[in-house]
Amino acid sequence: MSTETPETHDFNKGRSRTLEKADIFDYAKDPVNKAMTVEEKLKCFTDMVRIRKFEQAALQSYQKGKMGGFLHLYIGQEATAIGTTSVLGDNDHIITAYRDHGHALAVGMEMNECMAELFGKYTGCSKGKGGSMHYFDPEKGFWGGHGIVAGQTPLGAGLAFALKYKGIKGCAICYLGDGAINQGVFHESLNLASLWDIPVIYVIENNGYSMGTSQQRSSAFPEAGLAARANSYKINFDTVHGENLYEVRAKTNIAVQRAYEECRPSVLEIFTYRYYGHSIADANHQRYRTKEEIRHYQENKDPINVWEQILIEEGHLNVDKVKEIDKAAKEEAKAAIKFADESPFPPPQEMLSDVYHSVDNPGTHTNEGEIFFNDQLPF
Amino acid sequence: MSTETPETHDFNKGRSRTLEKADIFDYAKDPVNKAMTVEEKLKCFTDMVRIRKFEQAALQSYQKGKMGGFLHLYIGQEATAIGTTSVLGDNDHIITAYRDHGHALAVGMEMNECMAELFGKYTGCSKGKGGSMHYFDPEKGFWGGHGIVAGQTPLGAGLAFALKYKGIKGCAICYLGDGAINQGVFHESLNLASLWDIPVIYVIENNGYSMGTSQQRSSAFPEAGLAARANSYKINFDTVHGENLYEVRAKTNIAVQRAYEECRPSVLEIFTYRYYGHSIADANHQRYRTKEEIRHYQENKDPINVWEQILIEEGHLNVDKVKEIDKAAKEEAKAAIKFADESPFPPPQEMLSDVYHSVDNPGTHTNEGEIFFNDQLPF
Amino acid sequence: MAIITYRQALKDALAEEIERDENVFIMGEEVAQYNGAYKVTEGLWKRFGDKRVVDAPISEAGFIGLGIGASFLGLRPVIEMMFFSFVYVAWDQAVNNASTVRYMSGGKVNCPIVIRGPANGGTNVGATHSHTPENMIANFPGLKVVCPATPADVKGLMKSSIRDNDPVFFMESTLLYGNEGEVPEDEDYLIPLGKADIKREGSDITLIAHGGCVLTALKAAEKLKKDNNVDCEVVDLRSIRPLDKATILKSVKKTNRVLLIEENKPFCGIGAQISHMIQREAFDYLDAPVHRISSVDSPAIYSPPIEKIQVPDARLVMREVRNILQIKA
Amino acid sequence: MAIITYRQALKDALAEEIERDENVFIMGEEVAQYNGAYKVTEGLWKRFGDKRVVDAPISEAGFIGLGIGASFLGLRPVIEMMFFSFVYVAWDQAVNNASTVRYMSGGKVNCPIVIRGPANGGTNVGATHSHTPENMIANFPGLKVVCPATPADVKGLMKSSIRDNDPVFFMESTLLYGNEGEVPEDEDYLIPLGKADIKREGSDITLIAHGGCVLTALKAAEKLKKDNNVDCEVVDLRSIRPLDKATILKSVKKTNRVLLIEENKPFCGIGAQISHMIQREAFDYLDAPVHRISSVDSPAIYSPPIEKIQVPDARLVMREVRNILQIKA
Ligand SMILES: Cc1ncc(C[n+]2csc(CCOP(=O)(O)OP(=O)(O)O)c2C)c(N)n1
Ligand SMILES: Cc1ncc(C[n+]2csc(CCOP(=O)(O)OP(=O)(O)O)c2C)c(N)n1
Ligand SMILES: [Mg+2]
Ligand SMILES: [Mg+2]
Repeated sequence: MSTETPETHDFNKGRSRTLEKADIFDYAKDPVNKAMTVEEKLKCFTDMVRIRKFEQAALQSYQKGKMGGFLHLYIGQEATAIGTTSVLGDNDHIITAYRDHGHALAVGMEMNECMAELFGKYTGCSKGKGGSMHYFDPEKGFWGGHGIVAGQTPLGAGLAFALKYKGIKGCAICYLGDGAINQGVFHESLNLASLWDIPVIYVIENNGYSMGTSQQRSSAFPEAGLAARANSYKINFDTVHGENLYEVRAKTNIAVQRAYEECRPSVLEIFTYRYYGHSIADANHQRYRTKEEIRHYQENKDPINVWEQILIEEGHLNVDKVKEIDKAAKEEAKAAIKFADESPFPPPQEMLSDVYHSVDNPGTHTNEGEIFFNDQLPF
Repeated sequence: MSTETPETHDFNKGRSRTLEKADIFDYAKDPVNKAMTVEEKLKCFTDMVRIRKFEQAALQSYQKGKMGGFLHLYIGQEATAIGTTSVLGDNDHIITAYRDHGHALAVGMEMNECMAELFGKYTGCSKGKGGSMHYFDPEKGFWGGHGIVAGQTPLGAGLAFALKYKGIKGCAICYLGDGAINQGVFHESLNLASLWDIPVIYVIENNGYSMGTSQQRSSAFPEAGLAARANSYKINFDTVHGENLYEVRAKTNIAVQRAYEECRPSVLEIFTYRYYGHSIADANHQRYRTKEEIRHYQENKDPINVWEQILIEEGHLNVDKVKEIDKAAKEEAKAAIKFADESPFPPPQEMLSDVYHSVDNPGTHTNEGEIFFNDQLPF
Repeated sequence: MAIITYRQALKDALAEEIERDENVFIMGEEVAQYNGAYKVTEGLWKRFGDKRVVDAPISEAGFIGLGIGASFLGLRPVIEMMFFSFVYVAWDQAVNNASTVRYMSGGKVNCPIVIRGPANGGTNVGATHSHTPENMIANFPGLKVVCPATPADVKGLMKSSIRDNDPVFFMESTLLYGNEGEVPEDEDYLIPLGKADIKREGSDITLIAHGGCVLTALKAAEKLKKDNNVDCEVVDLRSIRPLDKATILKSVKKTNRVLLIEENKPFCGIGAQISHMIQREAFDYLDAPVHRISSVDSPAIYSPPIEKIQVPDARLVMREVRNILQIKA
Repeated sequence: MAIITYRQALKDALAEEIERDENVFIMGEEVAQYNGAYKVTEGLWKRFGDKRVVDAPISEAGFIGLGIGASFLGLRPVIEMMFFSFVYVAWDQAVNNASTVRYMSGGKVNCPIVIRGPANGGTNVGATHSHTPENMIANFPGLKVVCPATPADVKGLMKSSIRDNDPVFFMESTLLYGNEGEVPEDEDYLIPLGKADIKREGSDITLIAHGGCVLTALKAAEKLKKDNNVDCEVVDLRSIRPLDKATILKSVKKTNRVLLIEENKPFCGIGAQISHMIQREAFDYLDAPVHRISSVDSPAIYSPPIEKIQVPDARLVMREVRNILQIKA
């Protein structure tokens, strides 16, 4: 169960500095969790299952040659996306890196548009233009999906800056990986966020590795914890057991309230784990980590299992209900594959739309002249 | 005198967190200072005076229209360049930003070549190609003179990396300003330096302002001190009263020994002050700081005065000797102006040399074809 | 119409747009309390306060990225680069994020940001500070690039740029800031992006330039008229992307001879693109190959008298025009 | 001569130069223990150890800058960009520091660094990951740019690049890594930078390309021979800067017709520069304007079948050749 402190055989000794014992019952008693309805609790469960089934289906489709490029699976980390977004309100926004399917589904994007995007179809959330790494749904407060490591970190500060500028009580969560913290632009963003009191929350999803590199090999002073880099900027930070949805919610909520009430940034480091390789191309991920390590996480710290146990203990879930939810998610994913498969590819001319607002909305700009410089077109 | 703790009316309250009382007699007793010969002590004095006279002469020449572009004066900060470099050995290297005249003279570059560079002359240290911000003298271990704020910080790590790679016991000092610490690349450099045990010493010359911006307005958590950002990377750091040459030497020497013996980086924050504006273009520098503040530093914390007092108390210097040193430095600067004035400009064809090693050294590379793409040349 | 400087015209445009649209704000190093390194924003902080005129720490990647993110939610940041050379430390944010986000989101995200500042050599600040990256920026589909030469143009184009819903890189020149000219006072004085301006009509040869080189071309044209009775047509591109192909081709078809003048380094500079375009689309109208003057192909040299000739000057333009027209000097 | 892959040839070049010169080392993300994201460095860490094959954290500006600084003291770093697109986060270090330091020091400082990695689209990784910045890099005097297309070339050019005393940007393609070809085993097999290679002789038209587009051109040339009995000459530039102007002009003067093929985005792409140069220096030899094929002028699209035609393909090359030669398809 999830209550134990991280064992010494954890993948990353650097991060196993003593955390206070994570007591699920304590976090369950946190007001933000106590206020949860049964419906909400089940929705969290369902949504975590949906992420997993969506990605399992996507993986199968990839293996059948239905898509190209990268596919970075989120499986194992589901409680982070679901837990953090489940405490957000209508004026809050999120932005993340390329491992973005979980966040997309968490904010309510449909499996259909997400799967179609992977298939490169016109019905995809980005019309097939962005692909796996570049999902977007601004209407649901989801600003991508960004391929360059840490490239989203100042953008996240910018979203939060805009809220403050407009006098809107809200916040932006910007997710990044443990490897991303070594990019300079993240530090520039932290400095700006603190200096200017920007209501941004950086969530470091520490899954132990950046591709094949553990924190000890990429980050000086890993034993302090990665979130501790916030110290230099007088930003509040905390560490979170990512397998425990109650804990994720409780600690995210503290940061959200800090953003709302004090307009101050926060950094959360959420300990989590990815079961698959870095991406579909990372076939040899057992070179840098052991089977035992993977099994340890799957058996002891699986976010869906942990939440399932909690809800069973609380009497809101039983084995049959779990099966039902599983089955529904699987079918939803299957339907999404069918949808994606049957959708058309974008017409070739689509290559040249969505490049400029002024081109797509003639008459709304004072623009003339040539904007594209094709000597000839392939279509 | 320099022994007092920074007063509260210091320009920057953020940096006035309590420093231990700087006791000059303690630092005087530091082995590295006790080992100084009278000659060495006088040389430090003379060299500080030389920097000041050189720059005063340069300023006058600038006002007479003898040069163009920027001129960032170092006056007020002399003990940093002289103190830090005076403890270095033959295998050590330095690199700095655009405020580089002091460092250049400190490592032994001649006034003539330095002045000629300002005049854009062919006899300048960079043949008139670099200008004020871009002095170089690799033979003296001086690797520039860099115009982009913090751009030199990974280069400094690279110099030290090369020493370690080659098995040479040495270090590199990389100077940067208080404004430069907010550039991401500095943080990347700190992480690499610590992670890989690189013998680099970052010296933050904290003169209170980056152009017209104080630390409170540019750096989150200034009350922790800027050097404290080293904490995140488990790098040893210290703060230094920059007006006291003994203290600068003693604390630099600790960092140097750490580099030699442990191959570990250090960060030093040296409190100092520039008397002139940010550059020659910064005519309104009294908009962001008061006359009183400037006078306070000049009267109480002038590095040359402080050192003069010490040497007089130690019996190595007297008023006549000071006058003599002053006069010699003035004359040296005057001669440098004459030298610069009488030197030729580079011939126009020089525009195209020193771009590529392969062009300047035909036969040493396997290169063919066109490397320059001028449709026509102005000469 | 008032006679004001390029700097003043720019400032007026900024002030008017700040006044007009509460989403417009200016951000950059020393833009507020210091009044701007080149005084473009002088007085704006006093007038509009901290919210609309924001001093940023030296972290260009951070605050450009922040501006891009803020623009997603409808703000219209105008970011000052103290020198355009400094955009290189923020290159990924400026070109990769700003140019791709609309596309990768299938049109769901807009990025109405203006990044502005001087991009010129010739001021003896050395190689690190003298870059002219308009060619590189215009290489990115998704970005717009504007390079005004006169006070009137800088005003009308800045106002259009701020109101534009795409990312605009607005490239000025420290050497132009002090120049004076007539500028319309109309608060809706908008010059369309992508519209070139024929700054001088002529029939013997077309000189095409942008930014400071327009003035160099005009100076050479006057002198050529006087000395050689040559009538140069001077086309001021004003905007690099969009580009006014029609005006360029029309002029070339009239004069049948072209000299491109730019401060860009030659390899893949703006002139290369325009040269290709002209020979491709007006091949049969050309009486001579397209000629081109750029900065000398080396890093910017410091030495003041040498840098003077490293960038295009009127003398060189005249020499080259005579060369093309086969006139003995 | 052995038949090996492009990847293997590259690896052999790296291994031989590491062996030959103790100052050579490789640094980059996942290059050591992981064997390289694209397996170019596979086995090198095991063979040469931590000192010579260095895994770096994700901080490209930091470790490229570090490599540049280390090169000042005589080391010869070979820095891997996992994708060349990632050089944008290190742009100031890579282009500003590397290109200016020799000049600004009056020739006192050298920077013998190689920055290498794949720079290509066509692999469905989206706009952020598909940049081809060879044009921008070659814009900087002080830098060299090499773009090899074949296993033999990648070996000979990498060895020359590592031994070169100037900064070399060595741009590969993930789509070429698996291609096989004959490669000389000579440990001093050096191909000069700046020497183009005529990969196919022909008399009707000159196709000029670099990198992956060379293979596209060759494929189109074979098909055109078969279908239309057209003899295309295919010039593989191999190196962008230095550039083999003599070979280009010689071929153009022979065939009198040119088609440039590149994966660059069109505005100020490599083709623009070469087109300008050709019309400028061989104007009277041209029977038709210089034609050009580039990637379609939009950010790289993800959708696999659409991205396939966004980058130049043989079909389009054939269409354009027929168009130039006025052959009906
Ligand atoms: C600037 C940049 N450098 C390198 C990469 C290649 N890359 C993509 S993901 C990744 C690892 C990132 O690890 P982490 O931040 O821990 O996130 P995770 O993949 O574990 O979610 C790397 C090196 C990139 N996309 N961008
Ligand atoms: C990347 C970059 N941004 C901005 C500048 C312009 N600039 C030059 S010096 C300076 C202030 C730097 O202050 P600090 O680091 O404290 O050094 P100091 O001038 O006080 O020695 C600024 C903003 C620059 N040269 N490079
Ligand atoms: Mg990770
Ligand atoms: Mg300072």
